Order: sequence, then structure tokens, then C-alpha cells
Amino acid sequence: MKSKKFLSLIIGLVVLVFMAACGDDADGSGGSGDDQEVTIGTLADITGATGDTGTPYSEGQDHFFEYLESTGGIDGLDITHLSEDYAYEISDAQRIYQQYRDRDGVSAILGWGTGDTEALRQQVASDQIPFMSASYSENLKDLDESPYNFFVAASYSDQGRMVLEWIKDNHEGGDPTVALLYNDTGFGRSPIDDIKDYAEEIGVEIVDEQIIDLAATDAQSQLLNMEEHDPDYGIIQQTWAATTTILRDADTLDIDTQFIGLNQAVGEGLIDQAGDLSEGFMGVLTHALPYEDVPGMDEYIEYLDSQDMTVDDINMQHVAGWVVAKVMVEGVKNAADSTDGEITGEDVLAGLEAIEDLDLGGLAAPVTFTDELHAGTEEIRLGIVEDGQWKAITDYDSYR
Amino acid sequence: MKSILGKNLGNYRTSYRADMALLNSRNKKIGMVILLLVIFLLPMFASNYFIGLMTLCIISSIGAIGLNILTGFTGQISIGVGAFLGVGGYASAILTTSMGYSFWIALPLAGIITAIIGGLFGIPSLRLKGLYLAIATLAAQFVILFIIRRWVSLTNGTSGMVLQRPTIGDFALSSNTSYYYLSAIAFLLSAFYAINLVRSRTGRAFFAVRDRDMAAQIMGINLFKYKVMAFAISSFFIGIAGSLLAHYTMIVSPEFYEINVSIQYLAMILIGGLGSVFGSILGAFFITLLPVVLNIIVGSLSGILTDLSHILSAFEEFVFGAVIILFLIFEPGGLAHMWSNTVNYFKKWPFSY
Amino acid sequence: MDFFLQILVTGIVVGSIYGLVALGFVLIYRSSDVLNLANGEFVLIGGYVCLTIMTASNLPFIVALLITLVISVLLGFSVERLVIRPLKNAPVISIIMATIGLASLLGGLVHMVWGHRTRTFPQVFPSEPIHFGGLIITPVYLWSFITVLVLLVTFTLFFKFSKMGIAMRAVADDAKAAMSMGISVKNVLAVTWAIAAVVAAIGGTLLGMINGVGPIMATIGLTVLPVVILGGLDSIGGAIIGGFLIGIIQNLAGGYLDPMVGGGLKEVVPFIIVLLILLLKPYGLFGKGGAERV
Amino acid sequence: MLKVNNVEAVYSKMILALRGMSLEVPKGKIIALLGSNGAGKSTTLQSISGLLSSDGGQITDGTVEFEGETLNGKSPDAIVKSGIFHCMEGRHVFPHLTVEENLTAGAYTRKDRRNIQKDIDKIYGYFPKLRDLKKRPAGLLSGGEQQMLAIGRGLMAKPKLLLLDEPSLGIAPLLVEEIFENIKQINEEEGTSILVVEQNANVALKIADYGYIMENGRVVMQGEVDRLLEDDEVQNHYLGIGTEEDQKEVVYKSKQERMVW
Amino acid sequence: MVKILQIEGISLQFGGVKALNDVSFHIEEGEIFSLIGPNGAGKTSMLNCISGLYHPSQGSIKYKDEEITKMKAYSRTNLGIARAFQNIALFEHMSVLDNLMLGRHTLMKSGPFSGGFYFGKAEKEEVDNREHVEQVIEFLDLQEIRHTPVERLAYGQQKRVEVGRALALSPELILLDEPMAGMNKVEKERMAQLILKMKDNGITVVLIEHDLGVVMRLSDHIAVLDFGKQIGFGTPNEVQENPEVIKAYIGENVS
Repeated sequence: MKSKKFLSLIIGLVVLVFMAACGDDADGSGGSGDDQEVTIGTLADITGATGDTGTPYSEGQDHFFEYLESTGGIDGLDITHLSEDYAYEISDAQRIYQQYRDRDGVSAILGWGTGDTEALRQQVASDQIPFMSASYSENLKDLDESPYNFFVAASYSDQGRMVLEWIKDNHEGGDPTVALLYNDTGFGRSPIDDIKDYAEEIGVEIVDEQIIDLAATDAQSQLLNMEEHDPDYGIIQQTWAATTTILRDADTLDIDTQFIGLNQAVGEGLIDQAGDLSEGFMGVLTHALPYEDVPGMDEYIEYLDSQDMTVDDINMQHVAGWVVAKVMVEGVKNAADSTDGEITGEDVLAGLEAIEDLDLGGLAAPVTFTDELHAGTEEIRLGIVEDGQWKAITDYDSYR
Repeated sequence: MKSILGKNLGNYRTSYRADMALLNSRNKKIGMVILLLVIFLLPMFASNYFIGLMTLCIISSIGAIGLNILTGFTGQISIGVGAFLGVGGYASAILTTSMGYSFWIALPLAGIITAIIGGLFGIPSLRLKGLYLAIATLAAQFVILFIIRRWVSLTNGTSGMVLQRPTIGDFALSSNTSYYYLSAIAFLLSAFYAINLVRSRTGRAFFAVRDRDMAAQIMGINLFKYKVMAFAISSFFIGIAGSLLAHYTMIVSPEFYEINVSIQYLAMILIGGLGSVFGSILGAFFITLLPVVLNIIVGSLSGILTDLSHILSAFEEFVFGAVIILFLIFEPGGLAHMWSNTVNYFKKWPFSY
Repeated sequence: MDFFLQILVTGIVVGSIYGLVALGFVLIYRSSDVLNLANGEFVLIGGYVCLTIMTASNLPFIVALLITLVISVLLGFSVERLVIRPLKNAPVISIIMATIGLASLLGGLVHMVWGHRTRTFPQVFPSEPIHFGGLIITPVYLWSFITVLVLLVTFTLFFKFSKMGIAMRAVADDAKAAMSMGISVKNVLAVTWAIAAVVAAIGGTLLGMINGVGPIMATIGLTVLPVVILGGLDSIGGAIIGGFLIGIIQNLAGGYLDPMVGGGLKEVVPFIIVLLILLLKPYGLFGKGGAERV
Repeated sequence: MLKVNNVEAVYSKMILALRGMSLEVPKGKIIALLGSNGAGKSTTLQSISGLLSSDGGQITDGTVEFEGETLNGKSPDAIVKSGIFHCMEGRHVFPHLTVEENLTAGAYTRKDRRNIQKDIDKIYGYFPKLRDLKKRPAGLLSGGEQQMLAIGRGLMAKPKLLLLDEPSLGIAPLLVEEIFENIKQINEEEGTSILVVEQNANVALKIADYGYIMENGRVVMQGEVDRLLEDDEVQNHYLGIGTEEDQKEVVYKSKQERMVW
Repeated sequence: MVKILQIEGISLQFGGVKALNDVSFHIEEGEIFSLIGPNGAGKTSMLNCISGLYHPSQGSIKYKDEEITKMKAYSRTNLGIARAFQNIALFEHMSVLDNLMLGRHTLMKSGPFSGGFYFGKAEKEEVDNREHVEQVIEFLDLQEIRHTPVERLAYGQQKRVEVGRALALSPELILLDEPMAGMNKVEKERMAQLILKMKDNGITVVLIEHDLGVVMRLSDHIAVLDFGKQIGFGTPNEVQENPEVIKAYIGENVS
């Protein structure tokens, strides 16, 4: 009997899928008035391996679109924003992507990490759907390989170059030596070769590299090995968890290397996790910190107020999500201006590529896309943790 | 032989050949024709999105059939499918992208290469059983992925490799529908092969190895040969699935082939039914479509539970686990068993009690 | 020499955590032949529960830990009752899959309850490292090392002298014969799962103090598999020694081999060991295995 | 004291192992249950002790009564608590437990923990060999020593009824005699009723008061030991070698059809 | 008479226990040969040595003058040695037909390629062997249950299938381990008939059986084992009169 009930449950579910799935192909009709319609889909990681940074990032996007709607939206444009959690699993990302493309007919996608971005890179190119993610991998700058990928911040490589530049300019006493600490994934390895090349170019010596797993329990053997070379600086391309491990074990082993994290290692979450250990840790700031007084925060705060939230409820990842949505909307706006008909992915591509020196009010460095460059900026700031807070110590600047 | 109800209540055959034919009753023949028609005419009335989903389902089915040959039929547990899928995908990527072979050569070669590597990893199966073999394949999963990450000159390391959709002459199979047809043909061939295999001498030997390996030896079955053969044949299918998937997504990277993929495939054959080709297919569809269904359910509940969509994946994970456990406890025969129960019920209708 | 000793010490202390988590595996495997692949989730839940109690109620650590252990006992009981017992006659693959399903279910549950963020424990042990000559150990590590030793002694005594301990060993040796002694195999299994969950929770709490509590913590479940294979799936001493060995080997590989191959070996080496062990000595260093009869 | 009434038992829901099995064990007696391989002797013991379920079997019909109480459906541990102890075929000592721990395990259901050590000494009295081996893991004992341990372990539970399944299996003849003498002694001194299943009918009947002979899941013959020993058929089938006349029974009829293999 | 199987000085050890100790006998072609002895005497171990599941620590086994002591079990099957197990070792999830077809395994050739595509040769082979198997089915009276999974059969039927599977191999030497255990008189009689018929067809039969009446009636030669040692060998009459056999096997004092 038990199994019979179970059976009917299963059959019910199957019927449900077919009813739901056979039906709607996106046809773009049914909207209100003469507004042009456009749909943007988000692939978010909320419950996956990178959920701790992925969640505020996707919330930032959600909030921006809600803000946009609350202010009356954009004239003549009806933007639908969809968001789904793919939990950093590629098979889920693939499925959701198909759904966005075939069922929802999205014209652009806001992606998230290296995993989904890499996995969908070829498909978005052949389907002509612009894809803007928080994977700041230099590979994506190659427009032959990834013609539809965008990102709004400086690439990991550019970040690394800038850090090297800063080290060279600010190091006191002798030639600086640098170690690289990263993990064995596409994300971790992404800037390494570029950093090494640039170091050679400007004459900074890379004395060591260490691989530390994202889920490492300890990093002592790596740090001991690193200590053999006694580097002045350690550039960290990791997530918060692994960065915390590194900082803790460095503290344990009394290692006095100055660690500098690229953007994924940086943020309020690191301070939460590493506590006192994060004091004096430096890092790349790609976006504004919520408590900074910059013009771009005004509309942000306006929205937060309306939601009974304050800047204390958000963090830099949230800002990054907000910014990426803002840039995307800018591109869509441009696309809408250039066409009267349906806004296709190609239109959005052109719209994005028309963005020039977009002022984000200090929330991030100004963004420019062209048909040769889909990395919005090369500029970053460097920050340091002082009294449990990130403080910027430079202005937006690029290594060039 | 017709009964008074005009129903065919039994099948009578006049030769062993007829008895042993694959489609040995009229109903089966009709069913087969309908099935083929549905498969080939589907793109005419289903949405593009649906075709895309079906493509994922049938590619998974090929892999699931492969795994079932190893685990369901031969009783050798493998938690390393993910990595073998990767071997197939990478083989195809290397053959087409780096070496410039055509997809049509790369596809079978990818299967063969995966079969060889799978066979190699099958060698320990002579000494290892059950749990220990499972752990060995799990270790293989980690080691293979490590090699893929590190053999940068061959695999381009962690950044992955790019592939193209196959072409026939000048026609690229870039649309959902065309790729669906390609996968469907591969799928039908795989299913046909697998169904025949398991009812032939080799298949019987697999079953024998699974049920009682001692007695199998006494039947003259060389355990080692058949275990390795099961690994190889199984890996061939998985390699083909890997290659098809790689050309579908047009990219391979180590992140595609993590342990959770292995687990999903195991779930497919378990929920579908161990030792059943048909079950593998049902299971593959079930597991692939499960998140879609949950999505719909959560969507329709979103009025009541607004925040659920935010934790959809966690919910999915939860349901995935729950479904596996429920099946194991209440229907260990899987969907295939449910299906045959249902069919039997209707066959005997209205005399089912 | 300092380098070597420091790596050795690190290996030992990390290994002690491995041993602790491995203990959970072994306890369950011994008495029911089940490899609990959801052990990592047990660890995770233990960590989260203890942390939540501490932060939400301001109870002292030791009280919070005790409450956590009680909750773990309940978790162990319910898992045994709801998942394992109904499957007692199922084939190996079903049981493997059931624990995988359990892992997924519990993982999803944790996500839904606690979300995604890595949380940190309020400070319990001083963070100032302790120096022994040239060697440095963090207090948490030292405590986990002590905990493992205490647990090892406790379990040895428990299995040697207590009625339940002897019953558990009897069930592990020959469940049917144990049944004929009037030992309720069901109860023994339930107790086993409860103890395993308790051990996992202790592991989760210690690990949480080291790395914070986050979903990624569940991966310890897989990381520790090589430990139990090396030590032997059914040997408690093997789990502990295997833990130390894997910890040491991993760190030695990290210290000496990683620089040669360009890093990353530290995480894979245990699995290479698994393959070797399975090929050379399938039942591990201390496992007993069984001869098959026709 | 124990009554088995018309029990039917099946394995895996299909194979009928007992077809209306009945027997009785009076208080303080030794009863022998004889029969060939596969006759259902062990199944009978298992359906009494409740261990049948652990082999995937179950009682489908009939009752097992012990001291007026029905045992059907009770779990093995409850049955042990009510005073029946089953020493399984093949000894089944716990190989990794020491001799003494094995004996302790036997006393699992007992409430009087204080007397256990005293009883262990008593067991050593019956089987002095075990005393010398008490610290040794039982897996390292010889077959005969293990059998002694298995019986001793059973006594530790202080059962009212001891079920012994093939205590002579795989044990040298001299030891068999010794073990059976011990069984007799235990029966006399402790008043424990014993139901013993044996292939080796000679030794079993030597100590038993009453015997049953099983075939195909039911009793085909029963009686006082003396009477059984005198019976021709028992002699032929269970005690000795068939007579000349038997050999002529087979009518060799098939010459006509050639087989094809 | 030709010696089909020669056993010389076989010893087998498990850990410290000697399961077989210097056992020697020979079996003549076309005869029915019985191995008897009390439970645990090593009879099944002896069969396991002959069929290759165990490898003796000492001694040699020759089949038709070919040394097979070290040969793998599956290769011995190729030579024509078939075996039926004491505790039914059928493939319980498979049908009777498939179990018997498995018996034909060594006599068939199709591999994973031809088998998977089935047409042509593989199909013909299946059909041909099916015909053979059908004859076994008919002989053992299994027609009604040929498509039934073995697990659903009654014990006696399973025993018959077990023997049938060995017969399907078209063996020259068949090893039967207690084929009549648990059978009633009628069933036993049928099995005895069958064994005689095997002999009639030139198959050499090695039999382990507890029912001494049956053994004495059927056997041409008998070997008696006790505690791994061979204590008697000869014709039924010789064995019956062997004092050592009487002493050890039957017990000293039959009252």
C-alpha cells in the first residue's frame, strides 16, 4: 500500500512537469502598453560552495532592480528580472541557463562565479546572450574566445598587477620579495601567470608559490615552505575561508609576511571570520564600502531606508551586485534607444559596448566597454583592515 | 488466440527464435513504434526549452545505462562516474580542438578511450568488493580530476577547453532540435545495444558475477575478464555521454565532473532501478527533471512561502536526499519496478483482484 | 630539523582531528557494516548546534557542548531508526546510497536552517600559540589532541568493561550470535549511531573553533575516508593511528613534495594512499576483513 | 515446558522449511532431535528462539509455547529473557572477544550482575580447559574448545531450556564424548532442560531421554530412546549403513531415452 | 577402465585448521563415485579443490592425465567439469531459463559486440543453445517454470535447477554436492534415477550424499573422509566392511 501511494505521488509529479514544461515558449508578448520588454536572468549562488559571498552579491542585484521599479523604472522599458540559485553546481547552471534562454527568452544574464561563467562561455557566445559575472578572469578579456562575456571590475590579473605596482612603489629597504598563495581551481590560477609576467617586467621577485585548498583545514606545511623563502609580501587569491586559514596559521607560525588579498579574499566577511587576525591585512577594494560617504550611496541609502535597512545590513559584495545590475541596466537602456523592436541579446551587447566612462558615483571605478574590451575597468583601490574595518589607503588607480 | 473479451490474454509463439525476439508481442511492437514516433516528432510540438531539457535527459540516460551495466548488472559499485564523464569529455575536446579530428571520429574514440581507462581502473575489482571497491572508485575520481587539472599541456588545466558543435557538411548542429536528434540517435543505439547485451551470453555472465561470483566461476566465467569488461563497456557509454555533453555545452572544465555528478548518476540508477535498462532511462529523466519540478512547485507556492525560492537549491538538495532514501525504503526496485507493477495491473484489469 | 619537527607536529595535531572524525565512521562500520557517508554532515550539524547555543544563549562552552551532545544523541537515534533500520537487509549499494542521500538531506536542512555563511565561534580557548622549544601549537589543536586521547582511553575502557561495550563488540563480531545472547541488536545499533553522532559533534565543535562553521566543513567527511581505509574500517585504534598517519603523511607531502610538483599534492595524497592500500592491503593496517566460504 | 504445535515456517516467503512440526520438551529432560541435512532441525530451533527472522524466515502457522506463554512474534532478546538459550550450529563464538568476555556476553540479559563472576568460575569447573584460555580471543581456540565455550556461554544466561544445535559438528570423536558427558552433567546438576539437534545420532541418543526424528520439515518418528535405538529404519538411515535389501529398491528403469547432452 | 580424475596427496589448510590431509583417490571414467563422511569431514572442500574454488596447499589433481592443480576454476569448466552446489547457488534473480543458459556459457562464443547487436551469428547461437537447454528443461520437467525467477521456486525445484544448470554444460565430469538434501522420498527417487541416467550417458558422477542407503545403491566406488583424512576407499562392499570406517564414521558402539 505504501508503495502505491508513493507511485501516485511520482506519477503526479511527472504529469506536473509535462504540463509545465511543454507549455510556454517565451514569445515576448502579453506585456503592458507599448513598452519594450526585456528580461534579465541571474544565476546566483546562495546555497553552494561560494554562498557566503554569492548571497549578498545576488541580493544587491535584486535590490537594485527593486529600487529601479520603486522609482518608476525606465520610460518605455519594461524590465523583468529573474533570479535562481544554482548552488555552484554546473549541471544546475546549465539547466537554468536553458530555461532562461528557451523558456524565459532572456536578453542578458547576470552570472556569478568562475564555474558557471566558464561553463556557459561558449553557449552564450553562440546564443548571443551577454553574460556579466563576478568572475574577473583575464581569459574573458579575449573576445575571440568569449565575445559575450563582461565584467565590471578590474580583472584578477589587473588587480595583481596593481598590487605589485604598489609593492614596488611603497616597499622600503631593499628589493621586495613576493609569494603567491592560491587554490587549484580556475578561479585560483586565473591571475597567476599574468602576475608572474608582470612581476618580471617591473622587477619584483616572485620567490614562492603555494597551493592551498579552498577547504583546507590547515596551511602550515605550505606556510612553512613559504617561510623558507621569507617573502615580504604574500598575494592571496582565495575565498574568505581559505584566507582565514592562511592568516591564522601565519599567526601561529609567527610569519611576518604582509598578506595582500585580491578581491575575493577581501570584504567584511573576512573580518567576521578571521577576527583579530585580519588586523593589518591588506586587500584589493573593487567597490565602495557601504559606510563610505560617496555620492553613489545616496540612491542606495534611499532604497535601504524604504526597506527599513541601513548600510550596516549590507557589505561590499552587496554593492558589487548593485553595481553590476546598474551597469547592465545602463546597457539595456542603450539597447532600447537604438532599436524599436524586440531587444535581443545582440542589441544588449551593442548597448553595453556603447557604455563609456559610466560614473558610478564612487561605488566603483567608472566603467567603459568597447567592442574590443569587455572588462569595465582596470582600476582598483587598496585597503587595509584597521580596528576591525576596511579602510581604503589609495584612490582608484590602475597599474598603467 | 482471442478471448471472449477480444483481449490478447496470452502470447503463443511457434519457435524459440520468435520467443526470443526483442519485440515478441504485438503490443510491444506497437509500443515501440509509438515510442519512436514520439521521440522523433517531439520537436514539432514541444517548446524549444522542453527539447533542451529532453536533450539533457537523454544524454544522462546514456551515462546512466552505462553505469547500470557496471553497478546494476555486474554488481560493481562505482562512485567515479563523474571523472569518467570527464575523461570522455576531455578526450573529445582534445581530439577535436587540439588535434583537429572531426566530431564523428572523436565521439566513438572518446568512448573507446574512456573504456580503456575505465577498464584500467576496473582491475582492482578482482580483489575488492562492495564498499572497498566503492571507495577505490571514489579515490579514482579524485586522482583522475587531479591529473586533468595538472596535465596542463594536454588539458589546459583548470581553465578548461573549448569545443564546437558537430557539423554535417556545412550544417552545424547548433540548434536545440538538431542536437536533440543527434543525442536521440545515440541514445536509441545505446539502449538497443544495452538491452540486447543483457539478454545475451555476456549479459548473463554479468548477472552471474553480480549474484554469485563463486558459482559464476563454476559456470566457466572468468571473473576478472568479465569485471574488467563490465568496467570497459560501462565506461564506453559514459565516455559517449561525456563527449555528447561536452559538445552540447561546448566547453569542458574540471568543475563539470566533481563528485556530485557521480552521486547524481548513482541516484539515477538507484531510483530508476538497478539492473534495468529501462530503469536507467526513467531514473535519468527523474533526476534531471527533479529540480525543474521542484522549481515549479516552489514557484506555485511562492505566494505562501515567499522566501523559499531563495533557498530553492537547499530545498532541492534536501528533496534529492529524501527521495533517494524514500525509494530505498519503499521501492527498492525503483521506477522500473513501479512501472512493471502498473503495467501488470492494467494488463489484468479488470481482473486485478 | 625544525622544519621537519614543525611539520610533524602539525601533522599530528591535524591528524588528531582526522582520527576523531574517523572514529565516527569506524564505530558505525564495526557494528553494522555501514559506511556512513553522511558523517561529514553529522560533524557540520554538531558544529552549528554548539555554536548556535553558545551565541544565542551565552551559556558557558561546556554546558553548550553538553546540550549539543544530547541533541546529537537524538540525531543518531533518529537516523538509525528512520533510515538505517528499515534498510537492514538491503544490499551494500543501497546502504551506501542511503547515507549519501542522508548527507544530501542533512546538508539541505543545514542550509535551510543556518544559511550559507561561515560563522565563527566565540573565543573558548586562548588564541595565543603555545611554544615548546622551537615548536608552535595553537591551543585549539592541543585541545583536540587531548580530546582524541581522552576519547581513545574512554572507548578502550568502554569496550573492554562495560556491558554495552561488550555487547557492541559482540554485535560487530557476529550479529546473529549476539542476538542469541539476548542482546537487542536494534538497541545496540541505535546506541552506536548515537555515539558516532556524539563523536562527530565533538569533532565539529573543535573543527569549528579552528576554521569556523560553514557548509564547507562537511567535506571533512570525505577527507577522512582515506584515514579509515588506511587504519582499517573496523579498527578503533586504526582510526586514531590512521588519522595521525594521514595527517603526518599529508603534511610531509605538503612540506617536501609540494614544492617539487608545484603544489596541490597535499589534498590528493590521501586518495593516492587509498588506491595503494586497497591494492596492497585492502583491509587496512589494522582491519580484520573476512574469509569467504563457499 | 516447551510445546511446538504444528509449526509451519518459510524462508524468503517461498521455501517451506517446516510443514507442521510438533514436539515437546518436558522439564529437566534431554530431548534429541535427529534427521538428515535439510530436514528442518535447525529451522525448528530457530523458530523456537526467534532467530528465524534474522535469516529472512518466519513462522506462518502454528504456535510455540514456553511455560504456557506463546513465543510467536517475540524478539530473540525477549525469548532469551524468558529463559530459552540457543547455542547455534557452528558455535558462533565472538572471535575477537576473549573467552571471559564471551562468557560475560552470555550473561547479557541477567540482572544479578554480582553473581556473574561466580558463575564464570562454575563454567570453568565444567570446562577446566577454558580457565587456562580465559584471556585468549575466542577466534584462536580450537573447534572443541569453541564448542565448550559456546555451551558455557549459554549456561551463563541461566536458561531454563538450552537449545543445542549440532554440538558435535567438526569436533574430534573423543572430544565429542567429553562434551556430551558435560551436557549430561549440566542437565543433572542444574536441572536445565535441553533440546539437542544432532547428526551424530549415536552420541545424542546416548544421553537423551526422548528422541524425535525429522524428515522434510515434520516429525516422522518419535519415542523413548531405547525404543528408537531398536527400530530398524532408524538403524538404517541414521545409525548405520543400509542393508542389502535396500539396494534392490531402486528400479533402474530408464534405458530407452538417450539424453542429448 | 580409464582414470578420469586422479587425486594425489591433497592437503588443504585454512589458517591453522587442516581441512584436508593427504587425501588420495581416483575416479574412473563413466562411474558414479561417492564421497562420504560426517559433517565437517572435508567432503565439500574436496569438491572445491576439484572444481578449483580452493587451491590445495599440497598434492596434485589430474584430469585425464592433465595436471589441473593450479588451474583456475573457470578453465576447468572448459574442460568439462561441472558442479552443483550443496547450498543452492543459483542466480536467484534470473529465470530458470537464464540459469540454464548460463550453464551453456563456455559452449557459446558471442562477445560484447556481437551480443550487443544480436543479429546474425549471435542470434543463431542463442537459438541453438536454447534448443539444448530446452531438452534439459524437458528432462527435468521444468517446462512450467522456465520463465520464473529462481527465487520464487520451491526448494526441491531449485535443487533440480541446480543440477540442471550443471547438466546444461554438457559435462564429462559432474560434481553433485548433496543433491538430495531436504528432499522427500519421491523426489530422492527421481534424483537417483537422474543420476543413473547421467551415468548411462557416459557422464562421470561424483556424489556427496548423506543418505547412505542411496549412496550404497548408486555408487561404483566410495571414498570415506573423516576430519580431512581419507579413512576408506573402494567399492560399497569394501567400504562397508572397512573396520576403520565403521569405527570412525558409524561410531564405536552401535547399540
